[in-house]
Amino acid sequence: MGRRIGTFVASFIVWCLLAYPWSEAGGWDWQSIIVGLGAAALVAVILSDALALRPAKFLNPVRWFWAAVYLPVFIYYCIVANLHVMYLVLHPDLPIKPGVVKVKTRLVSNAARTALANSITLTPGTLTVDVTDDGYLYVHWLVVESAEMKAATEKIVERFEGWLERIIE
Amino acid sequence: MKKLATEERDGMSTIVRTVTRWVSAFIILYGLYIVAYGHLTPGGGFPGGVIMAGGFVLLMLAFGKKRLTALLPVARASALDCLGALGFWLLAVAGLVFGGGVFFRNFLPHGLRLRLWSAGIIPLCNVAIALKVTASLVLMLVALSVLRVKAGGTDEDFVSDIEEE
Amino acid sequence: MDLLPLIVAVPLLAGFVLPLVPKRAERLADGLALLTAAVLAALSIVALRMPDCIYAIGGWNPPIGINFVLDGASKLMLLVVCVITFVITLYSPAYMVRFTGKRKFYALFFLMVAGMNGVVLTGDMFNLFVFIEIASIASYALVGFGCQKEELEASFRYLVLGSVASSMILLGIALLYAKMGTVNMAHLSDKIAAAGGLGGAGPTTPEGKASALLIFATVLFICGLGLKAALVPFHAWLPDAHPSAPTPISAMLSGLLIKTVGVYALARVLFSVIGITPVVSNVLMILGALSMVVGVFVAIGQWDFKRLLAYHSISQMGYIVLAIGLATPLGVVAGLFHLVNHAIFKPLLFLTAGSVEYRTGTRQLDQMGGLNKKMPVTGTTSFIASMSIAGVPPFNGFFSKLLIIIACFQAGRYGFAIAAVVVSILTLASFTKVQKYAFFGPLKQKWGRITEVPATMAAAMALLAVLCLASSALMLKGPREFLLGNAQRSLTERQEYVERVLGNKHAGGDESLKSF
Amino acid sequence: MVYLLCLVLFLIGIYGVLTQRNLIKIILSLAVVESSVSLFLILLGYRVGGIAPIETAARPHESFIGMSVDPLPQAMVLTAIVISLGVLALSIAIAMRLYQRYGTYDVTQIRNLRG
Repeated sequence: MGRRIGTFVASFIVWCLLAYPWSEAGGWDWQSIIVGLGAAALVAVILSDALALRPAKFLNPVRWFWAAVYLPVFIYYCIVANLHVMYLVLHPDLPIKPGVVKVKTRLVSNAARTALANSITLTPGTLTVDVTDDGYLYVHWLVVESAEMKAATEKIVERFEGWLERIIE
Repeated sequence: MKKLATEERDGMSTIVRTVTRWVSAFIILYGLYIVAYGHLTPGGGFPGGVIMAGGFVLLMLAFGKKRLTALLPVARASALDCLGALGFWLLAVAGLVFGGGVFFRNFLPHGLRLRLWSAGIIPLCNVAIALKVTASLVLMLVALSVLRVKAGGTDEDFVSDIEEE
Repeated sequence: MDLLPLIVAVPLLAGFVLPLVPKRAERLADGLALLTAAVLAALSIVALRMPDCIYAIGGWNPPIGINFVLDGASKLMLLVVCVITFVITLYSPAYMVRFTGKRKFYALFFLMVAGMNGVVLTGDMFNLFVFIEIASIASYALVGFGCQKEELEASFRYLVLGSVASSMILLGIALLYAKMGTVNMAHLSDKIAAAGGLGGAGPTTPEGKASALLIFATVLFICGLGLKAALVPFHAWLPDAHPSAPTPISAMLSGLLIKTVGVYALARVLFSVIGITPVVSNVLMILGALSMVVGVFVAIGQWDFKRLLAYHSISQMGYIVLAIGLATPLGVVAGLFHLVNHAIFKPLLFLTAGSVEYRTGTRQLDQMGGLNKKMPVTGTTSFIASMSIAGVPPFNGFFSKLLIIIACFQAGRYGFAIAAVVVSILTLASFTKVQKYAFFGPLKQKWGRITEVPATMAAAMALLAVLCLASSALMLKGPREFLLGNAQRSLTERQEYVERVLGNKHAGGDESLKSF
Repeated sequence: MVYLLCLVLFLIGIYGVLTQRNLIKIILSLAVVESSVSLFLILLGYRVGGIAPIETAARPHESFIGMSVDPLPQAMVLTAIVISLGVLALSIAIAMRLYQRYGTYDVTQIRNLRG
């Protein structure tokens, strides 16, 4: 039931963003809101566990706080990685050493692993190729600094892992 | 990828599944929006229906066919398909009955310009078309993509999947 | 007036409702199908008695909205389509028991009928295309309905050629829209006439290229609709597709589909919209004569019963197109007469072939023999139909062929007239072979235990055989004037068509519509 | 000129239908033919610098009636696309069934019927 309510609420918010029922003709467009409630209910009925397996997590303000902190951190990593890739591209020798490394994550939930994989992919230079069910990630790395799993995990995974654990896990 | 093939489940990896779970609701919602606002903005029954069918097909690709048929059994999709067409037909004939004997007459009050409730029967037509398009596209893609065709196979391995009525 | 859209709406309803019938209740599906077909036949007879009129769908008047036009030609075609559909529906339930998914068969069947009725009624070029496609897609699926090797192959070939044809038709419509800025048939006709038509005989226009584009569009229509009608250079799909389909569908395809989406649409576009010129007329006649001759020559050598009939369809379509291509009043009357007759005897022949296949399981003529003794109704009706198609006097085929030959002589086309006579003799030879091998002669040992087909199938065949004789009455002046004469006038009198649809306010079209 | 390119596309599609041996490639050629016609039809309605014929609160329909692109071909193209979608789906289904029966997609080996 919690999942359904979560889906319903999220769908309704998205509907309001799509249809902006407050801007037409000055006031509130009640027709749109009523149809939106119906549509969100329909989506919630069709897809019971659409959004999150445990939507109650969304109600925890601590998680929101860490998410707000994580965003600038992630952007910082992203910019650093961008500059690094730029350096590699502009370097006359093109000092790249591409390869796929296997790393381990201690994150358990699917959502957290997905967020981790996406964070790794969004950072230039690293790209998640696959995730296995027992917590291993295959990452394509532009400059393989260490093919050994533990060292690679330190380099790639651990800078995100702690944050994501607090946010999603 | 080798790992994936040996796994005992159909569908794709964790990432695809999780992301699918995050977005599929919004895809279907967006389809509903396109249908509902079809008479005011670009869109309508067909594009909205295609988007919704896309949401269902994404579910099928990520989670496997069982998930989709649990959500929308083939027989029910087939019935919805007919019901959508029937609804459109009824709207057309309703013009004959209520609209002074003119087929497809827009007999409902037209409402205020640019509001959701306007344009008479056209939003209702859009809903009927969307139902038809969604159901038939889902059916079509289930039939085309999930069945495994064996060269020289018998009828049974082909038909068994779609004809579970 | 109010009943006109129902002629399209009722089969559509059947197409949507029949798949909803539970699988266990196939009897119910049969009953509903028969009921629908009966309602349609009744509607077509009611439509016959209505005055000529137009029907604006949704209340939008002609140049803007889609409209249905009921005139002589559409009345005639509606009558033919709906009555023959009823008879074939009567035949279907017993025949189709050996296929699975009878409800789906009916659904597709009635979608096809809806498409054909729409083609006959519509007064809008794009709508014409849509209805052609509805009928065609349903027929592609129906040809492959059995899902055996040959059926699928025929269906695929038919689908590929059919969709290329559809694309050509759509391209032609797009060209007309590009030049004239409208897709309403009457409005188009009016504008084309004002622009000088195909030959450029009228007042010269500022746009000198009008006729070049128009010629291109006409060629596209002749190719596209000729492909749908299986005229000879474009006939390759027909001998595969028609025999492969289940028998009721063979009968529908040969008897009705190639006529409505092929010949009728071609005649409507060329006569009512573009306007016929001597060149187009010659092209039609040559295509017709070619189909006539090639069809019958290939047919003679066939041993597969249904395949032989399919080649004869090409040949008989040739007669119809030849006669209509004459573009003289008598020619068009003769062509329409032959069209009606062919729509009666060709389904009958296919149904008898299906009955033979139903009991013996073979379509090869040389394996049959003496079936008259075991299947008297099938044998007799088949004999009547064979004599009709071969043009033997008391039956309807004789009169229409006679009219065609007279019309050819009257127009001074002696060569075509002689060809028609020769083809008729060859047809007789071919059907003598059919009768001799299949129904006469000694009964073969292995057919000792077969019996006559179920009563409904026999009834359908008997009904068509009666129609074969009854339609000879169209030769009499009264019925001929009522059915064929009106139809001919509504096709050839282009100005009347325009005035009927646009009212008297035409003359160049509205300025507001020219803005694009 | 652009219209001629549509015609070229049309002819390329026809060429593909006639010469290809693989069922799937024939179907793709068919799709090219259908798309070329749709493209032609949609180009007919285009006008240079035209705006979308959509009415909003800020732009009532009176204000763009002479400057918008022609919406009629758009409606027709949408219908044509739906139709070609149906044809495409049906053709792929038939091709799958043919593969099941014959074990090949090569038309030269699918030749039980005499032409």
